[in-house]
Amino acid sequence: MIETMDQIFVLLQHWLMGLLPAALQPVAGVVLGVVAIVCLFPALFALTTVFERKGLARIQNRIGPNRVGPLGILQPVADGIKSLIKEDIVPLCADGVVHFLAPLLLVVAVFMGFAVLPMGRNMVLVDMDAGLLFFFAMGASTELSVFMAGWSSRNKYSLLGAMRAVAQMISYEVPLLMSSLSVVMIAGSLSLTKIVEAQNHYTWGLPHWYIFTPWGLAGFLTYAIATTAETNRSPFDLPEGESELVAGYHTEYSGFKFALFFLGEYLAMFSISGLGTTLFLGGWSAPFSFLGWVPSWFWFFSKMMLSIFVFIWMRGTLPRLRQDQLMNFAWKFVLPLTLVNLMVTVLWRFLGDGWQRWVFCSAILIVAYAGIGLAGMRRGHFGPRRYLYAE
Amino acid sequence: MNWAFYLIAALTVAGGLAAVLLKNTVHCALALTVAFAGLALFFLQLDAQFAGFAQILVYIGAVAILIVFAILLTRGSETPKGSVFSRNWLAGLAIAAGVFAVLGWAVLHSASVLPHETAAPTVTVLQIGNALMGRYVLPLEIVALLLTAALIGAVIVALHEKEGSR
Amino acid sequence: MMMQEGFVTFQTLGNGYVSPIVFYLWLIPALPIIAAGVIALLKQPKRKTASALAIGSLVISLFLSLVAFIHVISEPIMRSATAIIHANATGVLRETVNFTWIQVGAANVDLGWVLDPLSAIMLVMVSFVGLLIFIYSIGYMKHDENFTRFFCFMSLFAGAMLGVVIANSLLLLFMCWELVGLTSYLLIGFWYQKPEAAAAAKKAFITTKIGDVLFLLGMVWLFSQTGTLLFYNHGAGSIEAGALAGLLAQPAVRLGGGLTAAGAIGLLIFAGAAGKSGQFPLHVWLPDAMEGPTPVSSLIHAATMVAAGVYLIARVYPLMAAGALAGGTTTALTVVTWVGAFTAVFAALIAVAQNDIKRILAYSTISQLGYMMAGLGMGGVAVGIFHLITHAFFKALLFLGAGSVIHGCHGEQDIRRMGGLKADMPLTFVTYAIGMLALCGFPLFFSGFWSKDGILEAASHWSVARTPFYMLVFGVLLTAFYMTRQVGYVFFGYWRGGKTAHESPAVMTLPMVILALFAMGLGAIGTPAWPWFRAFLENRAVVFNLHGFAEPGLPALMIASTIVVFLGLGLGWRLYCGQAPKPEEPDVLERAVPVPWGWLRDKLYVDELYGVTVIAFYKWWARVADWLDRRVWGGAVAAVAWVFGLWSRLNRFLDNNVVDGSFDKGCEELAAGGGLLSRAQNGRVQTYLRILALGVVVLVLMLIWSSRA
Amino acid sequence: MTPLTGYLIVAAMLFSIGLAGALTRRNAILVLIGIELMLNAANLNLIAFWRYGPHPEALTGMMFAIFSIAVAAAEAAVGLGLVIQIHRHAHTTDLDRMNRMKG
Repeated sequence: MIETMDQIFVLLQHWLMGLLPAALQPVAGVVLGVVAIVCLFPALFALTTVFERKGLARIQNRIGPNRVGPLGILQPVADGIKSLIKEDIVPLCADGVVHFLAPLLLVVAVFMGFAVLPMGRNMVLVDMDAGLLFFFAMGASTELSVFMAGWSSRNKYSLLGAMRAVAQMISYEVPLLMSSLSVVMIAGSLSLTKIVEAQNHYTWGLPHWYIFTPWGLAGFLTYAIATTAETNRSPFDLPEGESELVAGYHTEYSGFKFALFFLGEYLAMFSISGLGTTLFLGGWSAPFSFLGWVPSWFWFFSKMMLSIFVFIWMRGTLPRLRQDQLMNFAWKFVLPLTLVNLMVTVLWRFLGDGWQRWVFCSAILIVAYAGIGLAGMRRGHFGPRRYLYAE
Repeated sequence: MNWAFYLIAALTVAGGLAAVLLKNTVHCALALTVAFAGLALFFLQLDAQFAGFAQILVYIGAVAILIVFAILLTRGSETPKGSVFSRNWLAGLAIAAGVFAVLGWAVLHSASVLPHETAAPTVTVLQIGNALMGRYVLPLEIVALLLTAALIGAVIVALHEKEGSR
Repeated sequence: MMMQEGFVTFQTLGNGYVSPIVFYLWLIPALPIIAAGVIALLKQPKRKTASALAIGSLVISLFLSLVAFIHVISEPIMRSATAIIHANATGVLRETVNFTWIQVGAANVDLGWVLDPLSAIMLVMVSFVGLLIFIYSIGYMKHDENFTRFFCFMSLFAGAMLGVVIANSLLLLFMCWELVGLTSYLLIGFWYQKPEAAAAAKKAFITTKIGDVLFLLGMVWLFSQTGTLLFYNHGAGSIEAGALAGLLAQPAVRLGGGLTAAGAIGLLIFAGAAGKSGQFPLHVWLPDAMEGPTPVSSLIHAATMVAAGVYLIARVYPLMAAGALAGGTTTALTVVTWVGAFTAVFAALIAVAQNDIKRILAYSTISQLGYMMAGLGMGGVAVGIFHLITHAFFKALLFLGAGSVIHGCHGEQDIRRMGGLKADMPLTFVTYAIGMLALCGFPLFFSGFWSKDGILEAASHWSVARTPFYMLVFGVLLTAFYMTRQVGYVFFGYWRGGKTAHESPAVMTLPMVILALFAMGLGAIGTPAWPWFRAFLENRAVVFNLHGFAEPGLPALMIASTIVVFLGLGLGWRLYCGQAPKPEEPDVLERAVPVPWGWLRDKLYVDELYGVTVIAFYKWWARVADWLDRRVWGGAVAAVAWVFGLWSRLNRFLDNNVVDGSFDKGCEELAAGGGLLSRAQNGRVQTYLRILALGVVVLVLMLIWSSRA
Repeated sequence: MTPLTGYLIVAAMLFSIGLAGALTRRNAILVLIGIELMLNAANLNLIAFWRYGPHPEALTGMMFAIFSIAVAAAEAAVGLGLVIQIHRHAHTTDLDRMNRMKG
């Protein structure tokens, strides 16, 4: 029974495949998986929007949407209908083809990333040997669509927003990759399923998740920071800053294309949270060995939603940064820390199994965090802006 | 030689052609990314998964972005009024055609001695990693050095000199 | 890749277990080096942080060194309890940790560290003396604005020196050796605003590099012969029996004069050691190195770095001693002995006529290093290293005392402008006197006596010649004499300087007191009655036995050396104490024997000799090259130009008179051709690319055509 | 036509297209785009020869391609940096107008 619950989606897929002739089965399997992902995550997106609005409302001491359906739970349906029937406005001088392709490319690239995420035991669409690389390759493609959207709108705010977004995403992609690399070094594989397997062990009932190691914790912190910037979420949401850029690169989009951007943004959040869960939080493995009977997909999705909650929480709490602060933070704080963390991971790898590696690695990381942090806090670093490159 | 090959080849060549023929520079850059993507698909078809993903990550994720940044920074994003081709474009075209003729002729004439269909090699990322860290560790280090040097060099070259500092 | 296993190979005698202290021995040098790195990042005003980091790291290193030392002492007891000692009756407890650094083809370049009695005692000595001098430096460098930089360099030096000590690979040793040389350069030139300091730093660097080049040659030779640079590697190391047998068994490289390949490599390595340890003829840099701050002179140029050469010879002693002749000595060791003995007397002679307080000590250091080398050559590792250890303590003490005197006299270094300081600086005087007596070898209560006696005893038994013995005894006399002269000038008589002197702060005197205690007490571990030190190095049991004094010849030797010491002291006292001349007047001895005194005062003209030989040769060579450039090559160019000039003049003549009409036409043609050609050089990238592509086409066509033909 | 021939022909086409672009366009950035195409064509050749060569398990061609990708990234960075600097200096990216060595 436990086994069946755990594998219920896999069994379902196989049952459906069994209804088809043998020649079509492989194709059908893939199609089923794709359909599942394409249906599931937009649904999650819809749910998340209403949760976000209600959560933000709670933080701001309001009630939030409560008119459509019980407790406002049907609000996304209303939103969806609205965006579908709204007029699709394309600016007169916009570059039509590029303007049209940009949201599509974004959503497609983001959806591709889900293909390699293991969402439960045996629940991965393509178990790729270089899964992590694939994920990042797809993530890198989204930058281009953001640029396309901003440039093709022929609007200076859009263009500025796009440039900001691309610069920010490129800058934070480096620490994102670097902090993931330490996991790769320890797990010895780029395959996400293998990374989860490597964490699915227990000592005294506690899991071997990488977040429970000094380098894993440090890596997770930098990963989380980079993730927030990569998905343009608050406090790094300046590409969309309403007060400065009138919503940035998607200013000139309306109707369903705008909804696609919105969807793409949330899907990126899901996928990158899912990756973080896989890399550091043990993926679909249970947090205690005695909870092993709970289906694995449940753990994956609860961990992912927990990360989403943290995103919402941060959005409700933190103010927005300035562009130069953002760049300084990426190159002068996060990147050095990830580099230190890489070296610590090497040390961890070769120090053997004793207690020494805990002491050494923790000590080095604490010293590095404190040192770089103190140096960054120093007066003058976050002072008034100097226009170095503006003409 | 299946339909996938022809499809990808058509995509890639079309992307490449568009990249050199279109008037608007940004369109050229975007067409170039199409060609890059086609090449990545070729790499996947050739069982070089790692190289394919690296191609996407490096070319689409970094080089294409660099190119569009450079276009915007040099104010080249507007469609130019006059000719986009240089004065001697005919000579250039002739030479390029000559090169293609010679290369194609050479390839077709040596088709008989080229190796035929072989079994797909199974290359895991682990093997690539071991090769990179073992046999190819020296080139790897040199490339790392080169990239560092290029990073610093590009920053210095592109760094704006303040007026009067010279 | 074999990353999981076999990253580090553990090799120990015994049952293959590596005790943690050996495994973490690398921390001892690493900590000061890390501290140096952190200090380097600090800003200049962070004085407290810098000194605290440097001293803190060295305290931990000292603690670890002591743990290692106790480990080495206690291990034989444990081993004999478990009867493993019988399995290794040959000897010395030696634990190593080796690992492969790089792989070049089939050859591995290994690095590693070793813990044996030799490295253990050196670790304790270096970190302890270093720590005291670090503490002293807080006081001495108090007013210097580059305090932070000073501690950075010092810390780096301490780490590198400890690295030299624990290295189990000639390569690792060489790396640390060069690092030590670098810090020495940096610290000599610490006050680089002074031209003398900058020149001295360059001189030190270049002179020691001459030795290091030969060292490198020896190292390469050794690697080519044995395929490894590890000292000890479970029987496969380069100075263990197997490799040595291989080195000796090669008749092809058996050189003249009984010199084997092992000996020749040893001599090349000795050249490096001679450079670092200031042995004649490469000693010239050491006196000039006194331009650095006094704690530097004390730590680097008296106690540790210059002793590194001696340590190196002790480390590769099996190589030097391999294939001993009948008399128990080898050509290599004979050379070492002669160089050492000559340096000992030579430097002592010069020291007699110097007037700079630190220069006297510098020549004394050279002389004592000569003693150590001679001791190594004649008596083996224990004799030389014992003198190294005792010397480190009392010479560091003397330098610190000299620093205290200089500090007290407001930067004055000329002993003729001092005097009567025993009343102004009592604590400095007492500790300095102790150091001086230890250096002279004052009988019984001072460590120098016992260690120097060991060397003299070894010299008296030496099978090759008696001359070194007499040279060394003469050196003892000179040592006692010049030290008494210095003390007489500085502490006795009346004050001849300007501003009155003052005693130094406690942070400076305390290290001196501690060092003084060691300068006296350390002799107790190496007396003939209780030769604990030798036993420790050679891993033998030691018993207290008063009959040790009664060995044949020993009492007579001790009495003789005592007499010589007293003779020197008495002479010095008679001539200098209480009646030292005024600064303007000539020295007492100078009045008596002006001509030889002048030679000695001018350091026996070695620098001048180099000036007129080596340096002059290079200058001449540079001039020759310059002349060749100007005259020969330049002349050739001028000649060609002239010929062409002539030719063109002829042309003009012809043109003007004969072919004027057709010439204009030709000119136009030429101009057109040039214009045509210049199109190819129009600075357009695309043109170049076009030509390149055409070239490709042509090449491919040629390739196909040639393969068809 | 064997598969290898097909890939080689496509690579030759891409190379020639890139060359044509590099030879005929005015804009320096577009010349760089052409060069990138040529490099990519070479990469395709490397991978194709590796795949159909006698020793695919030796990974030589693959490694060559990976290093070539890395070097091309460096080349693009430096090249575009130069173009930007030239634009600052001469206010043009037109190669036909960039024929003087004197600033």
